Amino acid sequence: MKNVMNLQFSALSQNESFARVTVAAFIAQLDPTMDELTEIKTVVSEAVTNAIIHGYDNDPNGLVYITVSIEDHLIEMIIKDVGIGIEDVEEARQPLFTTKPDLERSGMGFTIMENFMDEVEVHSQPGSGTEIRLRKHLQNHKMLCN
Amino acid sequence: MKNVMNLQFSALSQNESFARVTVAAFIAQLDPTMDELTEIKTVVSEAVTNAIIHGYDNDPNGLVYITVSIEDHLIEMIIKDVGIGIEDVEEARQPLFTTKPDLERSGMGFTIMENFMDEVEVHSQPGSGTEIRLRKHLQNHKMLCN
Amino acid sequence: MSLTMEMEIKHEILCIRLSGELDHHTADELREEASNAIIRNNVRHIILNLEHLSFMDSSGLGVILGRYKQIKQVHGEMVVCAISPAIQRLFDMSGLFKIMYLEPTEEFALQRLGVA
Amino acid sequence: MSLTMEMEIKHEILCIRLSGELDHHTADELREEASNAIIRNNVRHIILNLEHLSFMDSSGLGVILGRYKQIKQVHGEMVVCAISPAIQRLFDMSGLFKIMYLEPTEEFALQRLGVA
Ligand SMILES: Nc1ncnc2c1ncn2[C@@H]1O[C@H](COP(=O)(O)OP(=O)(O)O)[C@@H](O)[C@H]1O
Ligand SMILES: Nc1ncnc2c1ncn2[C@@H]1O[C@H](COP(=O)(O)OP(=O)(O)O)[C@@H](O)[C@H]1O
Repeated sequence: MKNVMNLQFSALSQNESFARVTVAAFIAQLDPTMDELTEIKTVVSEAVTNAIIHGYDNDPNGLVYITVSIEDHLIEMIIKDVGIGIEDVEEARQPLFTTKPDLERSGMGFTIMENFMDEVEVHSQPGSGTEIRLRKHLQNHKMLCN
Repeated sequence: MKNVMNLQFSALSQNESFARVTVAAFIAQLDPTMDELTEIKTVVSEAVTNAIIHGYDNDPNGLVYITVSIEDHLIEMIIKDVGIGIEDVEEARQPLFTTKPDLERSGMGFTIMENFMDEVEVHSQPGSGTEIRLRKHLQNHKMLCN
Repeated sequence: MSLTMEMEIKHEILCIRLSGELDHHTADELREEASNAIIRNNVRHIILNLEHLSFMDSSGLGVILGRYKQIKQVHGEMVVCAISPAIQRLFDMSGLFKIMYLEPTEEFALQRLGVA
Repeated sequence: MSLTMEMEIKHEILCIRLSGELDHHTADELREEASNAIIRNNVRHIILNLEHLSFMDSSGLGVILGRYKQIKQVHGEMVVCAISPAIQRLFDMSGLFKIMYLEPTEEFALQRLGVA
């Protein structure tokens, strides 16, 4: 059975851990492994942090949007902001590339998303915002249960 | 500083615990006491359960809507469905009143909400849904900190 | 976090030990299991041990009241024990202690029912 | 769940022990505290003990790299120890172990720096 949730929250850094906990609590229904849970939480943290510091430049009036849908062993997530957007998506996805070295950003956010998920799509337009679409198939046990 | 979150999810009973965990994780920022946290979780559970079983008659295509905003020591929550609505709100709020005794409902949901929150408003219209507005001021420590 | 149920039959008493969270979702499981155990084992009394129950809402009250009604038909009694202050508040609000007993431990609950 | 930091100075080494979660929110706190400790105590080397760190993301990599750059200016070294497999994957992806050392325990980290 398909199960869907949408979450929106203020672009405040204290909501990063809230977002991780919420997504983890939702996908816990699929009985993921500890590794899978950690991967999902890390990816949520990356995309939400980017929305807050890059998309909204830390303006707490911005809203971060998360949609998660689960069905069988497939997790689909959309993490979105309506902030400044990305000029050159291909460049942004390069490992170690960052436009905010002064904030000690590592430039590893997109690289981590790509490593931990099966699919990562980035839709962005300067001035209107950024939408990250992520998919992951859970492994093992779920396959045995079906 | 004000912090706001909105959550929507499928009207599935396994999302009742998800809703409790999510709201608890959000208000944890206010450093509530264990008692306050339990009261909020219980109230969320009551209103979400009502939306699922009464509002949507267990149809998983229905969506439950939660908004939580926190500022200083005040928590405001709105828990909403766009389901069947309530004919007589005053009657529905009576202790032990239930329209589903066959499902072993206790009729104590509204009574618990009233006991655990400072304010409970019920807005409902048959055919268009039910919106519960809840407010609670956290006590103690927060007052000392400000 | 879901509900775990442990059931044990002692004489004509069904001991139900719950741990985890009792809400609408898990109340359905409890109704089914407890109802079957009552019928199959000719149970007369119920002892409900809530020591390890970390959460309960009004759906919990409903399923407990449902089991109470079930054993009332055979003139049985229900004893609730080891209840947390948070959950006791729900029982107090609903007046359930006017019809069932409250004891601090399973030991005392057995004594209340004239066993042990 | 937030971040707890314990700092200790041994010779010219700053030992930082982290527990909890290191993300963008808590990385700001760590940068501030560690940066000040390095300047005030004429620190040359850093040992970063991650034994009790339950979560880290790329913001953690950023603040760690920032402290590495800080002590490189005084020709110091950085040793990371007691790292979980999940967090080690992040370090491996970023290539940070090409510039800093990894040791299983604080004891070994001190030996690596020629102390103890
Ligand atoms: N939501 C976003 N809005 C605007 N720009 C973004 C967003 N996400 C990423 N970017 C851009 O992509 C770059 C690379 O992102 P990432 O790999 O996560 O590294 P970092 O966050 O460390 O800079 C960022 O520096 C930023 O310029
Ligand atoms: N969201 C809702 N939509 C429609 N009817 C509702 C809703 N919430 C409550 N009700 C009505 O109010 C009655 C009392 O609710 P409550 O006090 O929570 O007790 P219970 O859920 O045990 O029936 C319900 O039986 C139902 O008829």
